[in-house]
Amino acid sequence: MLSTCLRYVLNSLPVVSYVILLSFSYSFILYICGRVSLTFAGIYLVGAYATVSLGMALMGNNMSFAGFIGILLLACLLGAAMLVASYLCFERFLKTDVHRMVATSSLLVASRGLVKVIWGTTPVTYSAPFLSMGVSEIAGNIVPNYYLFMLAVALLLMLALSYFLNRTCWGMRFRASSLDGERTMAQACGVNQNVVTLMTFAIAGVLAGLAGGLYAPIAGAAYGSEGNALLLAALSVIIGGVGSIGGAVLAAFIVGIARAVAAIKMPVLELAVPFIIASITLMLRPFGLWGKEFRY
Amino acid sequence: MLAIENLTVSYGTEIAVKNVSLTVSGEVVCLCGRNGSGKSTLLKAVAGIVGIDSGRILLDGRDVVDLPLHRRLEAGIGYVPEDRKLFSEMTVRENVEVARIGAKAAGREVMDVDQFLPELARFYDRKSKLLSGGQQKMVSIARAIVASPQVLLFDELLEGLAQAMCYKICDAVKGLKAEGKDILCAESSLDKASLYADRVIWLEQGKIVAMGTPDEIKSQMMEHIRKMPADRKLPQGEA
Amino acid sequence: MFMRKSKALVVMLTAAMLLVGALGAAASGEIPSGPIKIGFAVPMSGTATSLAPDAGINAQIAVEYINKYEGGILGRPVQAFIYDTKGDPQTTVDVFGKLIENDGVEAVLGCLSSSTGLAIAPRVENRWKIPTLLLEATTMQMFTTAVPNPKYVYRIGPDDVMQSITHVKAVLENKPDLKTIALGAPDYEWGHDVVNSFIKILAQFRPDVEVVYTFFHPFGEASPNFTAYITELMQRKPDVYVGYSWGTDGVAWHNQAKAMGLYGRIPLVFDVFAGTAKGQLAEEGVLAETRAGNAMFPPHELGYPNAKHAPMILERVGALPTYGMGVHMLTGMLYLKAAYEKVYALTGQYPTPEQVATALDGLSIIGPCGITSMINHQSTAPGMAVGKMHQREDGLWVMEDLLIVPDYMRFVPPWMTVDEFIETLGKIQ
Amino acid sequence: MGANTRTDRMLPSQFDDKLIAAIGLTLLAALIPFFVSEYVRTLIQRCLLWIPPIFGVYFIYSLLRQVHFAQSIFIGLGSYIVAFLAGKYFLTSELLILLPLSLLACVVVAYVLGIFIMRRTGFYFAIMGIAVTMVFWSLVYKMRQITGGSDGISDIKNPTLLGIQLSEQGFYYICLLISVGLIVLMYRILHSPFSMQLKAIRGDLQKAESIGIPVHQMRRLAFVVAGANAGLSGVLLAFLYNYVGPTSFAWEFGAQFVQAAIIGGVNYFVGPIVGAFAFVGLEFLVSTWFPNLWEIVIGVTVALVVVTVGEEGVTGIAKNLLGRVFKGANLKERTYSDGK
Repeated sequence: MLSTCLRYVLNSLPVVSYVILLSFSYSFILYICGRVSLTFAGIYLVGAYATVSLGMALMGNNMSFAGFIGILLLACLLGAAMLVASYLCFERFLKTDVHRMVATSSLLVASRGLVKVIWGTTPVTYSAPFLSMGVSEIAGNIVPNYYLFMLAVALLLMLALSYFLNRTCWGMRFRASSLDGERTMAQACGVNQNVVTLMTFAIAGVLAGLAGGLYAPIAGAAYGSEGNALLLAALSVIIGGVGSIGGAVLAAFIVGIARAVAAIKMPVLELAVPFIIASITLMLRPFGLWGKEFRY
Repeated sequence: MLAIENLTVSYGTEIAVKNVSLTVSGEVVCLCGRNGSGKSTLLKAVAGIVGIDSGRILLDGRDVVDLPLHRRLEAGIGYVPEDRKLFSEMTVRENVEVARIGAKAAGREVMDVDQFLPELARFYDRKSKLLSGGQQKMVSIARAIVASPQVLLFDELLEGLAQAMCYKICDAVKGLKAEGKDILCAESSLDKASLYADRVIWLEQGKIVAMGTPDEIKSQMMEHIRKMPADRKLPQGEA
Repeated sequence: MFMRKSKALVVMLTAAMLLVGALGAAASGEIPSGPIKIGFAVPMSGTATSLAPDAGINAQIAVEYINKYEGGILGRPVQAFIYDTKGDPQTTVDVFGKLIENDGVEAVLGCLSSSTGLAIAPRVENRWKIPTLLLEATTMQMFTTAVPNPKYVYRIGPDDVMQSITHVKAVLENKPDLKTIALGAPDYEWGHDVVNSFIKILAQFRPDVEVVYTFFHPFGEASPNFTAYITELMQRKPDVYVGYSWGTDGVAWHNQAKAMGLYGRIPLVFDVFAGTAKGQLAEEGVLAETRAGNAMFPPHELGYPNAKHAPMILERVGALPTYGMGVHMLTGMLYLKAAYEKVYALTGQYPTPEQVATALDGLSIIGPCGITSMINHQSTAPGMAVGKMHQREDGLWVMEDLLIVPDYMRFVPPWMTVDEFIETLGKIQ
Repeated sequence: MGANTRTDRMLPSQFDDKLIAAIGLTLLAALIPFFVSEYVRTLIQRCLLWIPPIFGVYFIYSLLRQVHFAQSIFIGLGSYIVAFLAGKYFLTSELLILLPLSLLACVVVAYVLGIFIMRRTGFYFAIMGIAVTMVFWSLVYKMRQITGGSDGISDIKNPTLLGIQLSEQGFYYICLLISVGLIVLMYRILHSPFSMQLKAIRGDLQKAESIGIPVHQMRRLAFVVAGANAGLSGVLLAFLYNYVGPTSFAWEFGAQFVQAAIIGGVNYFVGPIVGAFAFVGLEFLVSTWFPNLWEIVIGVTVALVVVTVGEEGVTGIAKNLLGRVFKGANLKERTYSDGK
């Protein structure tokens, strides 16, 4: 029994890790800057393709762990740079949320088109990091070590972010200018809002790029994967609560495990189950399981 | 010393502050007037929250008009808004820390807040949204003074506070004045202003109409206020 | 379905009449100058690209090939109009409209997913009356309920029953002593159909084999996690696993199954679409299908006809796709060319769309991978083949030990329903 | 056209120039099938049928400032009712039965869904719309025995009116009639006290509730109005293509109505009409002009339009360009003027 439960948890790990990163990427911008920005899904796509392309070009079959970490870091940097650029050149001119939603989703369409022009729509894959890490056996369940590695990276990053937000000077400034802070007062207290916004977008870019990079060896980089990433992230933000790190982790586990259980026990519901959970959450706890009430 | 010269502020076509000049130097000056007379706007303009149309704001002879909002504290302007505006999810200590860090980063010396607001020490680790109105006002003041700014702007300092709290806060203001700060306040009630202000400036439709000690203004203005029609509008084009 | 015998008669009669007509009017045959316009309505965006990776590029390659190596159609170069259907049935209808009414194409190739094919087929038959070659759209509904008596609609690609027979045969050949089997497919209509017919046909040959697990994973979800299915599959310990995941699903399935050791633990794995993507995707010794006589052999090295086509795809797309979009398109172009030339040879006149449509039925051509015929409005490969994947020293994955199931084993004869045909299968082995 | 005589009676006389423009456009639309090929007519018909659901989005946005992603539920509902009754389990293809029936179904479903969805606002409302849409989608997708799963239902008969089989031309006029009728109806609703009240409550729900306005009831009614529009379109779209698939229920489909509404321009009453033609017609044409690059072209163009003109949309651009032509016509229909 316990082993079966554990199996569901282990099965859900890859989804859990990438949803943690992606949903926090989305909710971080929403929370700190009060902006709906869907560009993160495009960054996810870029991260995935960058990892696969760099992996194939630089390493081929001679996989080295350090090299892979280096490629992931590059994907993160690329993601951060692109999201910041998107904000500077484009998103900051948008006035209302519905326009941000429409305009950034149009950018997603454009980024998908770009991917098609550059890589074509045949999926590409670079699975050496995933396959070379081997498997371990936990209570009779086989789990690829890469899944544990992914989860560790995601959780460590979340812990680091949590430390940054709650324990450091700059984190305090972020929280002061967040949605339940008061932006003008934060500025009147000497917080440079522009720097905070840019840093927020950069961090969100790192998270989204990393999510794509980490998931690419498992599922390949595929044209159109941004839509799915977008939905799962948005739903997890609803379930977990905007701006909450604990909520992002909790929601990712809920979504991941629910899907893993549904896949075996009730395949009919596998795709619908995150939506059902989100709907129920919205009805019972409108601000998410771990979220704070804030007017939006 | 804070000097305001020919300041004009408008919201779209609506002119809120018209050609106002005043100086504050080591004293507590209180702007009074009816609702909508432009006193809050004047403070916000000095704090940098609203942009100005024309005029100069001189802090010890240096024009601060072009400084962005987040540089004003560093330049020496502390602002306490009307409705407190605390960072509600953060503790009191963190609320004050934000400004303290800003001050340190700017190389300003940090003021000992407890000296002026000894009450504050009791709820340092509580979340600020759980405090009472008076306590929140204290935090808001602490946040403004921790960076030891030369000029302090208090908007509706005593609004909605119990009598005991009023006195505590007035003591704090007087303590600040003793430190040599320039204090500019806005208060809708002359009675409250007379609790702490050295000088009162009466604003009407964005213009200064009278200036003097609280008692002088009281006697001067009472008759005028009573006669004033309730819905007098600003004539178009008057500036 | 039941009209096939009479249709053959019609074809013969028409051919005879055309011949008579040709004798009468041989002198007036004029081939119009300028290029011949052919339309392609293929999904180039949206989730449907999972069905047809790089469909646009493959269409271009097919047209280039025809123009460069086959001399066009009746000497006229082919001008291709390649439009994006977005995989959406409604857009497909509009795209066909534009191709036929606005651009004036003489024939259309397209519709990869069954839904687009179903939306378009009745309109082609009733309104546009232009020879239309569906690429795949393998639903059994197509020639039973949607267009029960087709004239203009043809299909290139096998239907569920044809491919399932091949698959069952291949499994039995490679693992005669199997006791248990598991099947997995993407969760959409084709996946369900193909799994159902596999189980039905297997029961005819080997009623004792137990199906221990069937699952349908989400289809076309671009970042899928199949770990739950793989774990469950390995728990059930089947002798054979037959998997139909493809496109992005296939990539993720292969990576995850390999990492979790599925290929070592299950004695025989039949990854029908192994090797769909660029990069390392196939597994040594795993069975895979060559849909519609495909490029995986690799054909250009084995001396197959149209040998220059596969290298063109290798160069432009970077892989020899098992799911032979390009092969289908080239096959379609070759059928059209043959039909035009046949009518012209018979009549001496430039053919009308109706004549081309009639001529297509029963036509045999030398396709990219050998001789293939259009029987009952459906094109077949020279036998569908299943082989073992093997990576050569140069890195290219090829298929070995090909099992080719001949046509007579696979075709539903006109006098039988599908179910009746399946019932006979057990008897003819 | 019947619609015109009705508009005559329903619109007050001070809108004369608007009325003339409306009648002119309707006449133009009525004459178009004589001059264009069939596929252009089908495309125009599709644009016409997109207008009502976009109006639903526009309605919810301009009155409540909410983004309504759930229109595809009602499109799908209307379409599948047709698919079952006029296709799979053929009973009737009579428009006079199917239209009221699906209208009723949509009203009931919209009312029930509104109880849950309309309690939320902003970001939460938008996501809840998507979530509920996807639940519907997966139900339809998975009940493959009944709905045909991903293959959908293809054998839908052509519609009849009073028992008479409609020609394609005739069906075009039915679509035009219903589309124009719904536009006029929306105009009336947008200028009714009901809309004014909705506008009044959009600022602060709790305040409005505390002074006794049945806030949730009214918001639910707004949702029903939007849903009913989409349901009628769904019926006609199913007949137009003789095909219904689960993509009718997909959230991307619902999101397209939002995009079209925004591109059309939410400051103008004609915004949804312009949006429908710009989004469906232009997108189709662009995707055939640049089959490989259309995603980039469309994506960047839409993003730039939204950035540069914002709420004015394409209508705003067109108005500036054609300012002289329409001088005095006062097309502008501000339904709100506040900032965020």
